[in-house]
Amino acid sequence: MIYNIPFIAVVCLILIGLYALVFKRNLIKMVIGITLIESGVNLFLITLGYRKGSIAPIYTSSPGGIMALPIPQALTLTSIVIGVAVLALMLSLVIHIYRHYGTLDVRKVRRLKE
Amino acid sequence: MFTIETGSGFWTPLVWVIAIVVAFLVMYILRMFGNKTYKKDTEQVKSFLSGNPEYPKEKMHIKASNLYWGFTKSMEGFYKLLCKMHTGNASDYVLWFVIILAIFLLIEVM
Amino acid sequence: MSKRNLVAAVFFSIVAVIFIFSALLMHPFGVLDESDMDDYVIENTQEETGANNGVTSVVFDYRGFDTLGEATVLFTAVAGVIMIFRRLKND
Amino acid sequence: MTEMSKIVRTITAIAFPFSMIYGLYVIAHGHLTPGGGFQGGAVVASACAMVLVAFGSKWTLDKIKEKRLSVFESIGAIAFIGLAFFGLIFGAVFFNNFLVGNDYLFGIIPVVGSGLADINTAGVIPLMNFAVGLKVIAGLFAIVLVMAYATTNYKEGKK
Amino acid sequence: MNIPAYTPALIVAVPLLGAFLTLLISRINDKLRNIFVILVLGLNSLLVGLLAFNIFTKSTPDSPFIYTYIFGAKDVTLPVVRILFEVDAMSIFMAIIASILVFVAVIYSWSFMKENTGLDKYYTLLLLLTAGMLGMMLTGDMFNFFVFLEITSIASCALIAFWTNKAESVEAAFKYIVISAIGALFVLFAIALLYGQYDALNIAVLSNAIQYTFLDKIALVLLIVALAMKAGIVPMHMWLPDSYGRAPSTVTLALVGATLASLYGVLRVIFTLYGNILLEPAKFDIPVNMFIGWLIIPLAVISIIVGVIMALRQTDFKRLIAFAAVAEIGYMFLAIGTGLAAMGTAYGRTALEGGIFHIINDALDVGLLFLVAGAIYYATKEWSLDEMGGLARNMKYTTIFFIIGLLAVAGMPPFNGFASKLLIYESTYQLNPILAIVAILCSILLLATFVKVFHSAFMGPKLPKFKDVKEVPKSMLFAMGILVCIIIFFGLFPNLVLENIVRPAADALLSNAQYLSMVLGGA
Repeated sequence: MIYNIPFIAVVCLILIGLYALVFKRNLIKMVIGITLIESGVNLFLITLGYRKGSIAPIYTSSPGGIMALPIPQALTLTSIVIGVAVLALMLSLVIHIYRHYGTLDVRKVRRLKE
Repeated sequence: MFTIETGSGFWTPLVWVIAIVVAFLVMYILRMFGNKTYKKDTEQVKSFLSGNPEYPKEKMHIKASNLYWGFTKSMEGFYKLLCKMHTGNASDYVLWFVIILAIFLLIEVM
Repeated sequence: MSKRNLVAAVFFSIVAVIFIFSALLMHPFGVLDESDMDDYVIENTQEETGANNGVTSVVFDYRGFDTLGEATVLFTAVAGVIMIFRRLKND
Repeated sequence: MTEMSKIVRTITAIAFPFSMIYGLYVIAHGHLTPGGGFQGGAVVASACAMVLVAFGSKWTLDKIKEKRLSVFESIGAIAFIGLAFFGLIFGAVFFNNFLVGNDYLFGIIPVVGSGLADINTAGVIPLMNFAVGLKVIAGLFAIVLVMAYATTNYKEGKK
Repeated sequence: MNIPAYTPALIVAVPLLGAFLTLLISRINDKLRNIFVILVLGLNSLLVGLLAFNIFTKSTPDSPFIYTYIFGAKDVTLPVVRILFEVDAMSIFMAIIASILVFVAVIYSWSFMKENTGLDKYYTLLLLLTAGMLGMMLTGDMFNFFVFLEITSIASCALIAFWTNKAESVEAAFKYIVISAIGALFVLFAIALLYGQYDALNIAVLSNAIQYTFLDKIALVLLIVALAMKAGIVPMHMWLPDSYGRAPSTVTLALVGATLASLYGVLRVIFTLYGNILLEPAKFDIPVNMFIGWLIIPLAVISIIVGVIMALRQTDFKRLIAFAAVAEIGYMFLAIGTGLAAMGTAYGRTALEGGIFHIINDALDVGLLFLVAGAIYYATKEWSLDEMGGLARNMKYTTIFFIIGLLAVAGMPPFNGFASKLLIYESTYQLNPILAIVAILCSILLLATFVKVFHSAFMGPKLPKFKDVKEVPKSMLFAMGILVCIIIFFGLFPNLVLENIVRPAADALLSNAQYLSMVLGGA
């Protein structure tokens, strides 16, 4: 039970992100919510790859011993770069929305409805 | 090549094509019985609205939003509900995702 | 609290409870159930790819196609951002 | 983005080469130490972003245009996918590490416990690291540059 | 006929390389760039066709043929570390749809997008979108699937915002990116849940190992809900009319492909990844397939109803078609749900076949309608139906194409939409008559909707402001003509298509055991 604290932290990060997306009205805060979910998922991948007492999976001058799993780290790397790409695109869209609408309130950015 | 067996029936486009051809033939035959005294660009062609002046052409065209007025009027309650649902608010979109996720998770877990 | 927020809070808490419950059911942190695939990588990274760094060997060799996709994502984002801020004809 | 004070600019000018070198080191030693093309590229790109913040977007855009960066990025991407195609040509499989096992270029297979000096290892991985590094530097810097320039222009237009 | 083993890799790599080169080539000449893009996509379509021919001829109902390709090594190692492409009849079926749609879109955009700036980026993103869609369809690795999902959504988001001077376009793009980022992140979360338990990412290996524990259930729900949201099922469909309605028509055509790729993801998750559980319910005390099937069916029925009813009151041409597309998605999900709930019976199989057949029909019909909407916009610079009228007098070919698309999408008999809808009606009737009745009624309402469009846009007197409207350029007519020819062909020879393309795809989905042995057997 106590060993599962990292997983609970992951779930909490994801839930905070979802909370920001559902309840917050500022577009920037929604973007932050998405990045929080993304950090949660990345942290989840990393925690999956940990073994008790392990070292980094690198053989250069390695002291020897069991190694942490390399694949989750590689997946996290990929996922981080994807997150950066999504973030860049979202922020540039937010800039454009501010130019057109003059506001960042999500309740006012809704010319497309019904 | 043409026929689909659906398990409890079948469907052949060929039959439909033949039916269309026959229908066109019938139409053509009926058209041949038409009035041969038709002349273009005479009084004959003008529409007669009980002596009232004819409206300009653009006004005679029924707009898209006025079509099916009766249908939309009779379904007004339903439409009100649907329009309320389509708020256009981005965080409502996420909320719908959360709702469906919650329902699915509840049913699946139980 | 508006009606919308009330509904949102109810469903949000359902999701939250189920997620936290599933986090408790995960295997204990640091004690793995299975690690065949990763052990294979750790054992063979030096002979098969010649790289000392296990993570890099996964990124560029074992799962190199993912990295191509990742590079493509970045490329897409750059193209998209430059396109969004491009100069339009009328201004 | 407008120019910052002289203190910031001076410190940036001093710190910029060091962070640049560090990033290039991370790229070059990607197959030996933690890091690689993406991480090193991100370090170099943030060094460039630091210059952008300190000297303003106009000054930076005079030095380098985003079109040129975009070309560099294309070249990096083509180099990366080209290495994958070389794997198809020389090793019969897409993404094959065809350089591993030869004795001259990046082909040496290291032994356990070898040190930092074994840079001549790992086959195509270092080359891919360079390609990805070039791509990431150009890409991230282009994003930051374009966004900074677009926001400055807008403000000035409104005044 | 034998093709090189690396064809699946080339199918994804060629558009990628083309995209990277397009930016360089467009610095030379604009016309050269257009020709280059068309050549790249033509080559790609050729490769897809060759691979499809190979797979469809080699697979028999008992043993579907699966084409595997390993990246980076010659043989599969156990445990499977490397990324595998696993191309079966279903994947290549979807790849055919995607390549047809994008090819048509590129030919159409030659004249349609001519007056815009930033076309080099536009073509680059279109090629990247193609690569993303094809990658999603061909890959056999869950994480790779996620990466291509992200490529698809980022590229399509940037393309939706192509007309940045219009506020609505940017707004639609923002909504789309929020929705797709969340969908993709939850997909990744589910993948991580599976990875944490079984230490595998390959679909076949995971499918072999899955025990249907509590965490597996959560992962299944996350995958289905996230991918169904990206496929646009009600009530998570609201992003779809926004983004379809405000993107350029060519982009909308590609977006239809991207949406269907997410639908393919749902199919793959249900029938292959969880195939061990859902296809063989006898193993468990609870009939899991009934559970999932009856979870999907209500949403599908709501999709059909809401899509059609909302389409009826729209006055924006493309938004109307987008709501009709929501209804069509509902038909597909209805077929999938029926096939799942009635697993093992003859009509469950018929439902699945009808659903798969409907995927290609929907892509062609809805795509054609979007192109017609684009043609009208090109000629009149007008989206709103209220402002249109009497266009049939000026645009004869477009009118004929629209009539064909209208009849096809509403499921009128001589065209292709009817054949697949008939399969869906008959099979759902055997599951529950109410479902079939709702489906038929909504199909009639769909016809009424498009008759409204036909009346208000094409019929009526010639409006003075459209006096100078001319027929659209030949390249646009040619692009629409391709789709019309395929629609008429599918309508006249439904059985040919059903026997040769659709049935192998359904076989490939349903024979999970063979999938595993074909992929892992060589190891």
